[in-house]
Amino acid sequence: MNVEFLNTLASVVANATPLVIASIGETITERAGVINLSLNGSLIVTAMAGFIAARVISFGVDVDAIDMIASAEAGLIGGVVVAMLVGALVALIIALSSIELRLDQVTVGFILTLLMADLAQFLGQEYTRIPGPVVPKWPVPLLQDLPLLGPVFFQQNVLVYLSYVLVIGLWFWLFRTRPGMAHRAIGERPEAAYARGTNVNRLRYVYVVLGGALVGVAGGAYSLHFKPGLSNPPAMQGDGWIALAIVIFGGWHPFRVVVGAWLFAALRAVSSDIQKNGLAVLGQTIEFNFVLLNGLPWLMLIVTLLLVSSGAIERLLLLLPGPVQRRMRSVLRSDPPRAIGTTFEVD
Amino acid sequence: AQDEIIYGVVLVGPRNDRGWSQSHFEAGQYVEANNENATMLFFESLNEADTPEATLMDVVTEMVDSGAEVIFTTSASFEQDTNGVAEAFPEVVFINITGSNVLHGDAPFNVGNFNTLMEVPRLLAGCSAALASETGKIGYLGALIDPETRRLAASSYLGARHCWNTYRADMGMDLEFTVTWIGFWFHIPGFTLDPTEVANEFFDNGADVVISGIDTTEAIQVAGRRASEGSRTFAIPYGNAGGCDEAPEACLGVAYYNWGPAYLDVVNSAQDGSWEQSWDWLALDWMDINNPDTSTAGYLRGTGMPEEIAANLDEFQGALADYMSAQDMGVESIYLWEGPLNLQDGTELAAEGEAVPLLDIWFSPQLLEGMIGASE
Amino acid sequence: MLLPVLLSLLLAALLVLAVGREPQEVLEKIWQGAFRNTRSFAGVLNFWIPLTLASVGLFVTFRAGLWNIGIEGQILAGAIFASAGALTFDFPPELAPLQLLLQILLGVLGGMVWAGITGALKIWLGVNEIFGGMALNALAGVWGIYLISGPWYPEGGSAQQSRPFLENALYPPLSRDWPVGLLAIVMTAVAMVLVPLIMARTRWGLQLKATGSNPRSALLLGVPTTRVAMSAFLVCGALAGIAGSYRVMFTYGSFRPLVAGGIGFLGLLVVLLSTMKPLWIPLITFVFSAILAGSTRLRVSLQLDSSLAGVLQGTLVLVFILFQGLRQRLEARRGDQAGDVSQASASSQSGLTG
Amino acid sequence: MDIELRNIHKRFGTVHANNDISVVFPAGRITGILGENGAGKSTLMKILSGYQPADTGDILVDGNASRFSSPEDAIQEGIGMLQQDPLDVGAFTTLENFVYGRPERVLPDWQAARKDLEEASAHLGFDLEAETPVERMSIALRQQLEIVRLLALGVKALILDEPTTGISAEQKQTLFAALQQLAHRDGVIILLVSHKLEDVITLCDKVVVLRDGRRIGEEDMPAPGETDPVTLEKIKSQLVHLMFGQELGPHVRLEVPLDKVVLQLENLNLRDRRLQIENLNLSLRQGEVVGLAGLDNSGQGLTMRAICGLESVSSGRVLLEGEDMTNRSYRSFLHRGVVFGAAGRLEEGLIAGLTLTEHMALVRSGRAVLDWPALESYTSESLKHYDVRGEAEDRIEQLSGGNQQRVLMALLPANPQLLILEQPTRGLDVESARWIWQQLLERREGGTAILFSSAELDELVAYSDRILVFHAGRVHEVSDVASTTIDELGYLIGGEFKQV
Ligand SMILES: Nc1ncnc2c1ncn2[C@@H]1O[C@H](COP(=O)(O)OP(=O)(O)OP(=O)(O)O)[C@@H](O)[C@H]1O
Ligand SMILES: Nc1ncnc2c1ncn2[C@@H]1O[C@H](COP(=O)(O)OP(=O)(O)OP(=O)(O)O)[C@@H](O)[C@H]1O
Ligand SMILES: [Mg+2]
Ligand SMILES: [Mg+2]
Repeated sequence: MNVEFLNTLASVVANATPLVIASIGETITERAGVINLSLNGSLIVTAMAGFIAARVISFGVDVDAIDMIASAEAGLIGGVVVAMLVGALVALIIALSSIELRLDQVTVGFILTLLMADLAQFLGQEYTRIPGPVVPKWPVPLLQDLPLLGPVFFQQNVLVYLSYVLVIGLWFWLFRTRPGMAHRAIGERPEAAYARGTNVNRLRYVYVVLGGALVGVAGGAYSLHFKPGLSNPPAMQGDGWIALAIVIFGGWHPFRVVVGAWLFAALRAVSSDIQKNGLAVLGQTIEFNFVLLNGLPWLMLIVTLLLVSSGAIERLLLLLPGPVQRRMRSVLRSDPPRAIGTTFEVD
Repeated sequence: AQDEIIYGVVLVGPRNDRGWSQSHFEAGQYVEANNENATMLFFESLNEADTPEATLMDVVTEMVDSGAEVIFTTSASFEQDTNGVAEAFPEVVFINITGSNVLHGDAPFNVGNFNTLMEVPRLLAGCSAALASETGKIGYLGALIDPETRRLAASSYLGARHCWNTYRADMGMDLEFTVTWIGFWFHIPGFTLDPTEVANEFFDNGADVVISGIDTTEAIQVAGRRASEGSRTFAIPYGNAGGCDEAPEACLGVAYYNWGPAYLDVVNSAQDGSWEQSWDWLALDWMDINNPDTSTAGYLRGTGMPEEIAANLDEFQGALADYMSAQDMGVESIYLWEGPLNLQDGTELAAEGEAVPLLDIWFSPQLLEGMIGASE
Repeated sequence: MLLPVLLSLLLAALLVLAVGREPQEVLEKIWQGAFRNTRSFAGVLNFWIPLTLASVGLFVTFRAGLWNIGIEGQILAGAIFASAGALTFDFPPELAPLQLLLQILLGVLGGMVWAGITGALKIWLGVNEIFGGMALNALAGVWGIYLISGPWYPEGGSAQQSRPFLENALYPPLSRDWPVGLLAIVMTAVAMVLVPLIMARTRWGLQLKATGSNPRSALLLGVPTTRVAMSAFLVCGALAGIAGSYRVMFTYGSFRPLVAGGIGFLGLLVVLLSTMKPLWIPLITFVFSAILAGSTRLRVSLQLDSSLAGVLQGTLVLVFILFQGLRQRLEARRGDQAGDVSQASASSQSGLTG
Repeated sequence: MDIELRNIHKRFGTVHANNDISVVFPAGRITGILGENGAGKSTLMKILSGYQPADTGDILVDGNASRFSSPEDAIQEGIGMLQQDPLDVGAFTTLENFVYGRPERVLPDWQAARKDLEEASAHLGFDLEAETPVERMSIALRQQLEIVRLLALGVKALILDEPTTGISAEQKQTLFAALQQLAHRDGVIILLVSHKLEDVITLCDKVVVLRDGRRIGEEDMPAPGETDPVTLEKIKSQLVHLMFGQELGPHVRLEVPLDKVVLQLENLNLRDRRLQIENLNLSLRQGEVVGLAGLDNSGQGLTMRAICGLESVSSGRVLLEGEDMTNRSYRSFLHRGVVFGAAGRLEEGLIAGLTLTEHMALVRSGRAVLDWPALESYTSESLKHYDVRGEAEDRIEQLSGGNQQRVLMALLPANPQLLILEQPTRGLDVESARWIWQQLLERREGGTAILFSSAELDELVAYSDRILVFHAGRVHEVSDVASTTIDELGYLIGGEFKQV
């Protein structure tokens, strides 16, 4: 396998990282029965907040400053923290309006999507297109030397590793721990959770805010590494919607979610590769109009959702042998959490 | 003791995009700095997406209302509208950059166009890319495809090819010059390719220099990030003299515009009523290509440029200047837009020894033979 | 009703102060920018027309319980189709009205096609309209960029717009001092009066409401729910198509890939703000248009970023919606209806899977 | 332990759901709670099990007063309730449901839990399979799981709200056996809320009757095994009298002459996610009433919906008066006077947010432009006729369940060809159920054919001319209902077709 190809794979994994983190955050939220539709806006506004915080900490408020007043690490950590807080704050608005005010989550989420995007541009204008601290690459000792796996997965930065941890962690949490059961239960059947002594609405606050905080991390990941700095229009514009779709494609299961995210990132890589080399089918290469190629990811988005709604993915279950079926059930199940989008009240 | 003059600058992008729009904004500031009687009005991000509620007509109306006598409409996307607006305000002088209506003769009398020989800084950019490259692979981050973008990409290629063959023969391999078009002048997320990802791909696939042909600075960002991670990657931003600032250590140089002097001429001549319609392909100052008061475009070397290549670059630049300035500086003179040149499909553009006429360059129908990438 | 408006105006004022500007100065500039003279007023109307058309269309889809986020794409598709007409036809002057009509119809068709696809995906294939819509918005944009860079590339020009349309391909302006398409105003006025009337008085309107509230029950009560949902999409698409045609056939006079410019999204906010009371829609759209168009002057003289207007509108709607919720909760508290544990009340057509 | 309720009061707005109720539940006894719809049974039980607080009044457990602010509290005190629709999580497996809610560590000890589950269910003669997802299990099994779970939490008083609806005779026996064992051997207090007099009589030691929120009587039941029909009838009528303050005359079947064939099914094959039905044949005549028996999700629902175009038919034909209507849309059936009534009222059938007039307008007006005044008065008329307690401009969700059911009746066309009704009397008390059937039988005399499903075996036996019994997609026809006992039917439902 040649090095260019490994590089490309590594880039796909890297480019997918913010999507993974954001979709995992949204998965946490939706598993608790709440939709945070504001993802697109949240990502943009948290990217803005994270970058400005990091920039100000490392370089001071002067936007023309070129020498640091504090270490890049300090700036980066501060940036991620601020991004998390902002993401959590936006999510809190949704939690409050849904739990306390019984407002439609989709409505509030949509308004926030637009508002946050504009807010980010408004507050960020002075800080666009200026350099700031960038999350450095950090190859994992030992693991980085693994053949194939090493270069692709373990010669990345901490954010990428964080995404691995989140995926596996969330899976373990949801399907192996007792509080994880409560987490799923409040999204599936809050009444049952309540009957078992779970404080449904308090937990919903917790998970909505937590999910929002992760969306914040994703936003920070963009402006502090993957699409460094701020720009107008924001470079991650639209990814929030893709992340939301990935959650559905992922059947609210962390493993399927991460696959979905990598799929999209790969597709983007492919569509610009096709522009250069055309698409090789059975020997002869087909040339594509390079502009139309940019539509590919969006077609893909529709197709993946079709796969889910047509139950195609779930049908895989039937093909599998019994014991495997039982193992794979939670992965291939595509039903949304039953109580998603609903409010829960006692008396 | 001249009377006050107000002039307007209409930008298609944000004034701090570190590229095209910023260079025009700074040109406006240059005028204010050099003509104490002149005051600037400006309007940024005038495009259907950022300001759906305003057309060029609305903005110009407001500017004229506030007393503007000269208005610079700084994008080819304003070319058509500028004509209409100019008819509505015959007493105001309009300059559309980089239109060619005046050339075609279908512009009102009060419209002027100008452009500059960005092709030359591009030759230098291409050359330094070739000189700095260790892998012999150079990526060109293209915008949308039209004659302007084709001729700029082609110039970069000519510069690169020349310097590669002249100074890097020892490498013993052919230069690989690949163009990827993102689909528009800047990144419209979801509608165009993402320049950040395209730049990453160039580097992933072995390129070590990426030349930017778009309004914004993703190329230098990515190069800088990778350099900070220890890999040997460079970029050459485009448009604005400050282009390197986002990652100086990874910046070979920047091919930039310096519209200030031209703006000043127009404002002054409008002030004393001596302005006349013209379509100018503004010259550079061959003696001092980076002179802010005399050269309308330049190539500023970046702190990231390995000094060992400087000598070769100087030599090439000198030879170029010798030809362009049409006066003998005692060095051989080189003009790369010169036969034998073939278009990408093999048809001949210029035969052995003959130079390509400026207008043929201006309306470049295709990329050149030897470049990898789509011509339309 | 009034309180939230006042509060968000206060927020707006604070925001303006925060960026070091005088609120009432800003207000003045906006007012002058919008109502200084007939031409500036025409500028307001030129934005009001497409915004109102889109909002009225969205009122219909909301009635049917649909989140037609795809409206941006529908406006753009309308613009593309209308432009196709404008770039092909060239009828003799005496037939100019016919050409205009044809182009508008093409616009309508374009909007309907795009809405139809979203609808088909939603209704027959179970792809939630929010995501289908988002994807189709982007696809329309990609298509637009393709057209100007390929088939509609203006010879010798720059690939950022089609060649300008000929005189007879444009909505005729009312007069030199009133640069606004009379025909378009008439169509908008008709739509904003007729649509609410139809909603309230006809069986179709009732069936829409029924389908929107509970499609399964509606079906059992004899409502042709799929037909009804689809019709909602198509009506909205048609209106969006007219809006798109106006953008290219009057505002810009040539095709540009981003002509939709977020008008559709703004329309969604408008309808949310109207709390489904259709008579408010044209008023809200008028205020929004005045603020936006007026802010052009603001930006020339005071250099405020274009996003400010967006921030203000967003805050306004958010605060308003939150207040609404608060009021309802308080009323509910007063008329104390204790709920029952075993019935968690659904507050939204849950789930985004379809 | 034993439990005493003292002067319990509970108001919902104007409704006085529980009015000064005092009652004692001694250990080791099975007590039945009877009462018509809205009598206050569920409310009382929810108060006792911590789902709702009482306005005033005391709950004494072993003599000392306790207040429950949540079901959890109640369980702490040893009181647990089994809701009619068991409160479990469908996406969970049996084991997960069992573990969730136990005082476990963050990482549960799955092995131990599994052992407990299996032992407990064996102890009560249940057969629960740890790994099956609950959403694939029948009501009966889910009840068993819930009972096992509650007992494992140390519950000493078990409340069951209408547990015998929708389970087979066999499952009912298992359940009752388990309950008796729990009460009489383990000394658990059992409270049984039910509308089914037979069940109450056979299982309970005593019965408490509520009416309009008051406790109006208490009856001791005969020892289990009492079979003398006369005594049983006597007790029944006493209870009915207590519940409704009046006797209900016995329901007499009147035979209507069956006329031409309306509906014909020719070896119909149906399939959905869960089960498939093969070669279903049926012909239904005008005025004929056919009941569909079976546990929930055994195929009745699928069949009824497929017959009127709401589910797709994979092969075979559906003939309406000889015309092939296979896989036509529901509306085309509707145009031919075939109307489907679903079990859930506000979920399927009525539209929360719409007024009664708007409902009527939907079904009655064939005109494109609506004449609201006319519709308004028309609606008021029919509301009177069906004595619905509600105004034409009320929104449907403001009406009580019983009245919503009446509105559904009012929406039906005057004389439909065929009525397909899913559990038309679900959750209604004997009296309201009677009223509904009057309405239906009137139409039947007008020649309407009726196809209905029900979880109440006695209802099926009482009103059907023929019964189709569904079990896991297999269908068994019972042609002479008159000579079929409820028990026989119960076994058929359980799948023992051989026994008959
Ligand atoms: N749930 C229902 N119960 C009883 N009758 C119904 C019901 N729904 C519809 N009907 C009757 O069945 C017929 C079909 O309904 P509907 O009015 O939608 O058909 P329609 O008037 O032909 O409408 P369209 O013109 O759209 O076909 C009407 O006569 C209506 O009164
Ligand atoms: N959460 C509530 N909000 C308002 N009213 C309620 C609520 N719960 C019960 N009620 C009213 O209190 C009265 C008693 O209701 P309850 O459910 O206890 O009756 P029930 O005996 O269980 O009837 P059924 O046999 O139908 O279950 C009814 O009039 C009911 O409408
Ligand atoms: Mg109809
Ligand atoms: Mg009850």
